[in-house]
Amino acid sequence: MLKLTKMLATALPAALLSTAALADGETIAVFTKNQTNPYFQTVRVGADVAAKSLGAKVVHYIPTKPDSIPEQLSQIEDVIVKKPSAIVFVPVDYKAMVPGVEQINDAKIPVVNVTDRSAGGKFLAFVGADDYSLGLETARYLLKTMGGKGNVVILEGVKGSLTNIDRVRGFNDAIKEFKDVKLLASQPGNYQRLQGLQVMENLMQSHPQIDGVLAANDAMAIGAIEALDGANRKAQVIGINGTKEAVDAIKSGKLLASGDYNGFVQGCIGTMVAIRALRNEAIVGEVVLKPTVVNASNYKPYDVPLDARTCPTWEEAAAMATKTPTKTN
Amino acid sequence: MSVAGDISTGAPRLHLSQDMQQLLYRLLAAGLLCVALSIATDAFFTTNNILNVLRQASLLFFLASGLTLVILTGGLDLSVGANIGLSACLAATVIKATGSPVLGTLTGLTAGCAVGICNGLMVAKLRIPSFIATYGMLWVLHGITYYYMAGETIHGFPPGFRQIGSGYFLGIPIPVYLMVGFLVAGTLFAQRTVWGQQIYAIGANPVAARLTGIPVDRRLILVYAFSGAMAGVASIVFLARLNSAEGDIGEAMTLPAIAAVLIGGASLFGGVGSVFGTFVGALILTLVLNGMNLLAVNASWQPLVTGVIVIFAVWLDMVGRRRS
Amino acid sequence: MRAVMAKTPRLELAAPAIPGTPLLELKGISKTFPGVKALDDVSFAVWPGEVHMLLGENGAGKSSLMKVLCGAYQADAGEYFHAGAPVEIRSPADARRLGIAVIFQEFSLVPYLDVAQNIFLGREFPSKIPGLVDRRRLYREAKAVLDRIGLDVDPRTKVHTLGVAQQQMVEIAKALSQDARILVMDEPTAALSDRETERLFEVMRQLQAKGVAIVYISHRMAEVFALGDRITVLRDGKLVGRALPGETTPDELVRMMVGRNVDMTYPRRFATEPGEVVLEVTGLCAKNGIADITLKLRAGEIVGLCGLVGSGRTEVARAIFGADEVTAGEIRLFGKPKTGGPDVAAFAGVGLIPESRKTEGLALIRTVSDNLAVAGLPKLFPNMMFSPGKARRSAEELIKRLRIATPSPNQSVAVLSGGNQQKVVIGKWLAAGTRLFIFDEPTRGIDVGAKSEIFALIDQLVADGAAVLMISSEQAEIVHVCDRAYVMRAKRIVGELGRADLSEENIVRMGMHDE
Amino acid sequence: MSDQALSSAPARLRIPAVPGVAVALAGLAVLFSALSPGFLTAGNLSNILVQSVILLLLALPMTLIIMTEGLDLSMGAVLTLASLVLALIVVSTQSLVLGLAGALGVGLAFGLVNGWLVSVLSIPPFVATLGTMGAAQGLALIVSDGQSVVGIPRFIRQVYSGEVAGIPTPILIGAGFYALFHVLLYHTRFGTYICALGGNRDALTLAGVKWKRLLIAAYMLGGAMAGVAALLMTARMNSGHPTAAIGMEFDAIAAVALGGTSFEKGNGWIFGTLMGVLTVGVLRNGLNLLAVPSSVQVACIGALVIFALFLDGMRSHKS
Repeated sequence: MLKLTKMLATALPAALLSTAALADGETIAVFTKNQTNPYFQTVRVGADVAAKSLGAKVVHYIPTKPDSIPEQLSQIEDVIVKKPSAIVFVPVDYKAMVPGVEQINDAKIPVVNVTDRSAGGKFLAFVGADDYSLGLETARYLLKTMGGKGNVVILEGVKGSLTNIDRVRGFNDAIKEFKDVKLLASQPGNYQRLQGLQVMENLMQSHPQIDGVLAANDAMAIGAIEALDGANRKAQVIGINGTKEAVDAIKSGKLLASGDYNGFVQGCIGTMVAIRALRNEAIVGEVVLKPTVVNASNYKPYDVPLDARTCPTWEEAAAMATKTPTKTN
Repeated sequence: MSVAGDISTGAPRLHLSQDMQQLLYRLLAAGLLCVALSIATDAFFTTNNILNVLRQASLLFFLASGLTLVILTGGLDLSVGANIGLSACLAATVIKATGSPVLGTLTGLTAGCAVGICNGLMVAKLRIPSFIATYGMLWVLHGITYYYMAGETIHGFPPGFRQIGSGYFLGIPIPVYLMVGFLVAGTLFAQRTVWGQQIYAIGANPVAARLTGIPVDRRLILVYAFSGAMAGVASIVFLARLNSAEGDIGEAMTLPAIAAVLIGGASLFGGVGSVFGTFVGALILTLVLNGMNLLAVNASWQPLVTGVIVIFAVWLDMVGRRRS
Repeated sequence: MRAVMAKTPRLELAAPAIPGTPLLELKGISKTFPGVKALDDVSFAVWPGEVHMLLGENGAGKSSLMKVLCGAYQADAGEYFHAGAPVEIRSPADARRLGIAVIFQEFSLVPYLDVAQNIFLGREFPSKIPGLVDRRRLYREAKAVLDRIGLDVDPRTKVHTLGVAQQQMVEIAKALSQDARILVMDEPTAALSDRETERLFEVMRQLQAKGVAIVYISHRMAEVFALGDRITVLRDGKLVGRALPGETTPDELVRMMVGRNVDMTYPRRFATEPGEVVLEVTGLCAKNGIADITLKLRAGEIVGLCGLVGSGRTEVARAIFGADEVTAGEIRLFGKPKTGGPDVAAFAGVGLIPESRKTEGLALIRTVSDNLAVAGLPKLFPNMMFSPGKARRSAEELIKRLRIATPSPNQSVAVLSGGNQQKVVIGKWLAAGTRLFIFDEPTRGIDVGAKSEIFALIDQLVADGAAVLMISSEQAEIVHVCDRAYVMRAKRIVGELGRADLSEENIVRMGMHDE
Repeated sequence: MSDQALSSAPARLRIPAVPGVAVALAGLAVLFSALSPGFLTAGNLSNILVQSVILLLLALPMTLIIMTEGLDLSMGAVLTLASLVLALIVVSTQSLVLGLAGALGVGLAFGLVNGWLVSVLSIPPFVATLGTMGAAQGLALIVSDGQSVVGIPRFIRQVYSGEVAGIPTPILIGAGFYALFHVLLYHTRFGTYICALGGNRDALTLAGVKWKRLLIAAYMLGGAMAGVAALLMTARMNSGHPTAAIGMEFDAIAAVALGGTSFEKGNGWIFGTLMGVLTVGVLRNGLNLLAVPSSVQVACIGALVIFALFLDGMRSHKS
């Protein structure tokens, strides 16, 4: 019971503030997939920083159950009731969320698509990274370091998620480029640390020699590293997302590299586009961030606490543009 | 008069020798699994893999062993997984802040235990059905943890501390020693202490237990506190193994933990079950997972296989029960 | 009709006693369960309009025979004849078709269905709209049945809100509603107050007049002779005798049931001089309704607590034991004031032997030794370490001392007879070193043989310096066993009767509601 | 206890005393109307109702199953599987009827297995349905190979987004099934027997009722409703997704318990379940309107469940 009161105590003032805030400036509703994956935190912080710099207000909507499709749909319906100025949208599932996007369109609320490219609906713009080339580049970097030969395993993410499909496709294509590299197994770790660790442990039982590990995200990569350490075995490991712990692991030489998905910048640009559109300023139609492989040589800029980072200027952002805006009204 | 002959309303708790028979039936299930796996892949029956399985089973066992006591009283604790999450995050924070693993460990255990006591109070004093009380607690804990962690992770702990999870002693992983320790302690507590006996009595008939002068409320609070504390233990080993803490660790462990207890032959109606049975249950579940990885079973099939094996194991147990 | 029957010789077996074929006749019924021969070649017949008393100790086969009658069990061997014609009874439905209705002792009621739904469970009236139940008719018919037995409750009342006696009456209504030709009753008056009992007997007489045959199981000799037209006695699953009330005596029947001579006199020697005050209750009021209870109990005394069912006796016991919350007044145990729950009372040396053994006294799914040890755990194992060996030894000792009939201490307590289960409940308190025993209806559902054993046991307890507070609805027990008795009415103590003026008449007069 | 029982005053039904769920629902409604202008609008209210329908469709049969002292943990997974099967069939055949038939088939099949495991093999419901839950999840991944199924024809969409006489179809469907279950529970033999299954099985046996079949029927009803819910879910997402409804069974159980149905003795209340579902719906909607941080929402849901049950506990403890 105490907890109840405590919760409400923290919740209601916050709520009242946020409703009050609706009065002045634009309110941007930012949808992300879950509260648990650090990646989406970087997106959220990016959005916050950008909005602050432009004097707008951000409200975050996150399913209470991680990646819950029905819940994000409900949240969209609820948000439409509140009519925010604009929406920055990371679909929990790029196909299943299309009806939600269409509802947003029907409600005439401008919306920017971030991270996962929605399979349908009208958007001001798409801001994301190309998972495929990200996977490809990072994998290449690993395989080159391995001298183009050896045994590797893949730790897949959540089956059916767009990010996972493309990243793993990238991994496999990279492996095909090196004929002396042997793919021993490709098992699912569902982007989970513990599963990454346990799957790796089990794989090590059946495969005495593993030289490289390609993990579809950093959490699994770190998990795999722990597994290797536990068994006193060495292998080069790569992850994806360029999260803080990945950067630390790179510093300490445990992790070879992490493909930078750069959620922070995605959050920034997504929000900037939304706000600029509201203010009838020029926007871009699509920004697909170039893949950067964070490694021992270039990790410095990523080794900064999130909220201390700064968004790119609009000019820099516009320079990354890969498409001009598709007119929506 | 059980004209209906409804077995599901808790088969009679059988005395030791027959309890042994029960264990044999459960061990048989585990044995079958091992044999099948060793035939299927030669990677299975190796010292390394056995130790590997044992270590993976330990986490589940820590969680399930505490849960066993709760289920013995006819209750249920759905909050253990969420409890791990919170305890781990708090412990991690303390370790980072103070640099002292001891303090951190204490924090983890205390946090876990505190949550358990809350559950106990809700069940014993507020008379909320344990299923709901702990289900509500699960959400509350997730809420607090997410709010507190804000999607961040805390990682990088002192090597000394890491030993708890990833260290070896005489070639055997530390967690395995811990598991054996808690297995013995738990069995002794349940079978060889007055409190343990009273817990069985409460599960068998709470009303009679109260009218026999057993302080039912206090014992209930005790078992939920234990369950919470074991979640604390699990969270510490978890941290030490994964070297990092997130909000959602352990989320996926609640149902497997319950499954382990039930496969171990406990009855949700209370008064029936044993810590050793739970150990076997945890072992079976882990073996299934390990086997599926070794055989590189397609991810899609893994839940299906697990489900079928859970049902089969329990059915085998029921058959054994009806036999004796 | 009586006249005719009176001519029939005693213990004659096959031939019909009266002109006309029996309404229902069972020949050579046998039923075996793993290990037990529940019924062994039992033949049994009822004629229209008679009350047929079925006697036997618990486990003698009465309930098995009942279940065979109502189709809950299928006999392994034997034939059935209904009005002379051979029939099959394979399921409850068959039995119902033959007009057989049974009133079980353990209630066959569903707590969260209402009275009407319970009465017509399985026989709901279809309404015009296919698939639905005609609720209006349901409640109409239910009301009619309730009126017939004079039970004044709304048929829409959920059964779990009714008292035990009312539930018993609903059970009876359920059976009556089937317009049974043959009505089987298992100790129907066990939970009834005197007035309700009278009402029931009235209904039975009406049915008799209508030619309904009633098979009546009872442990109360008074009832046997007051109601019975004919008596059949079972022992160990065998038919041991038939008799006519007019031509036999209680002692003879008891001998048949038990198979040996049992003296039915209560073995009580009032030798012991009352010792120091063990329990002193002053102005006790409790949440459960009792008010201003004041009583005193000395070591070596047996004090009765009597009054009508519902007068608040059980509540007093529970309040003293700490099971129900006390709101005012003081309880002094062994000279020291006592507050707190049952755990405190138990540790202080108070033991409650509740009326409903199965639900409140024992853990049925556990073994005899588990149940014997559970109360004494803190006393037996002061260092909190439990030793199965020691528990087993103390259990074996108690089993010997109390002569509990069980194959082994590891036997599940559920399979024991009522008497032996009662002994286990007493035994668990002995193990706890209890010095004040509170018995609530100690002989309810216990057969004659065991009764005197229980009383001998109680006497032994006081002889050893314990104090006993005894609740009983059987005034005879109170009168014969107790040194003193408090009489209750409407949740209060209305008087105390000393040895001198302790008589059934006084108890009834004092306890009677004045309306 | 005879003395006590007898002395217990004339019949008290459990409905009159205000149940916790009603208090919670009313309280939340007032709170949110006061705090959020958007809450008390026709649009938002129908919005809440529409969102609650799918959960209601699961909670209704769950109430009956819990009344038999059972539990069905497989519902969420079965819903998911049924949704995928429906999607696959509809995409290939363009026929709503076939699709729905497929979904119902899946539901009934799993219901049958659950019921069989519980009543015939007498495996505790918790374990039995925990196992089938895994099975359904697995099959969902297998049939879909972990991919979403898209290309659902428009007319399926209409099931969720359509309107009849200005009322959204989901609300009508929900109302229809609520009425159906009300009748089923209170006006048919089946309903009576469901209550008896949890309350006193021996009573049924003695009344000559074949209760094992009824138990199986109860679980099959649960499966069938999961099939119906699958149609709405698919229409809502305009696709089938292998993780769409994972964990929804616990929401359903919580809603049922929130509504005051107990896990013992067949003590259930269908209207309570409706209120339970709505309470959860109102809470989530209100917190979203107030833009309460997700983490706090999570905690609120938990606190609410405990709070309502706490009130019930107090009430039943008094009487």
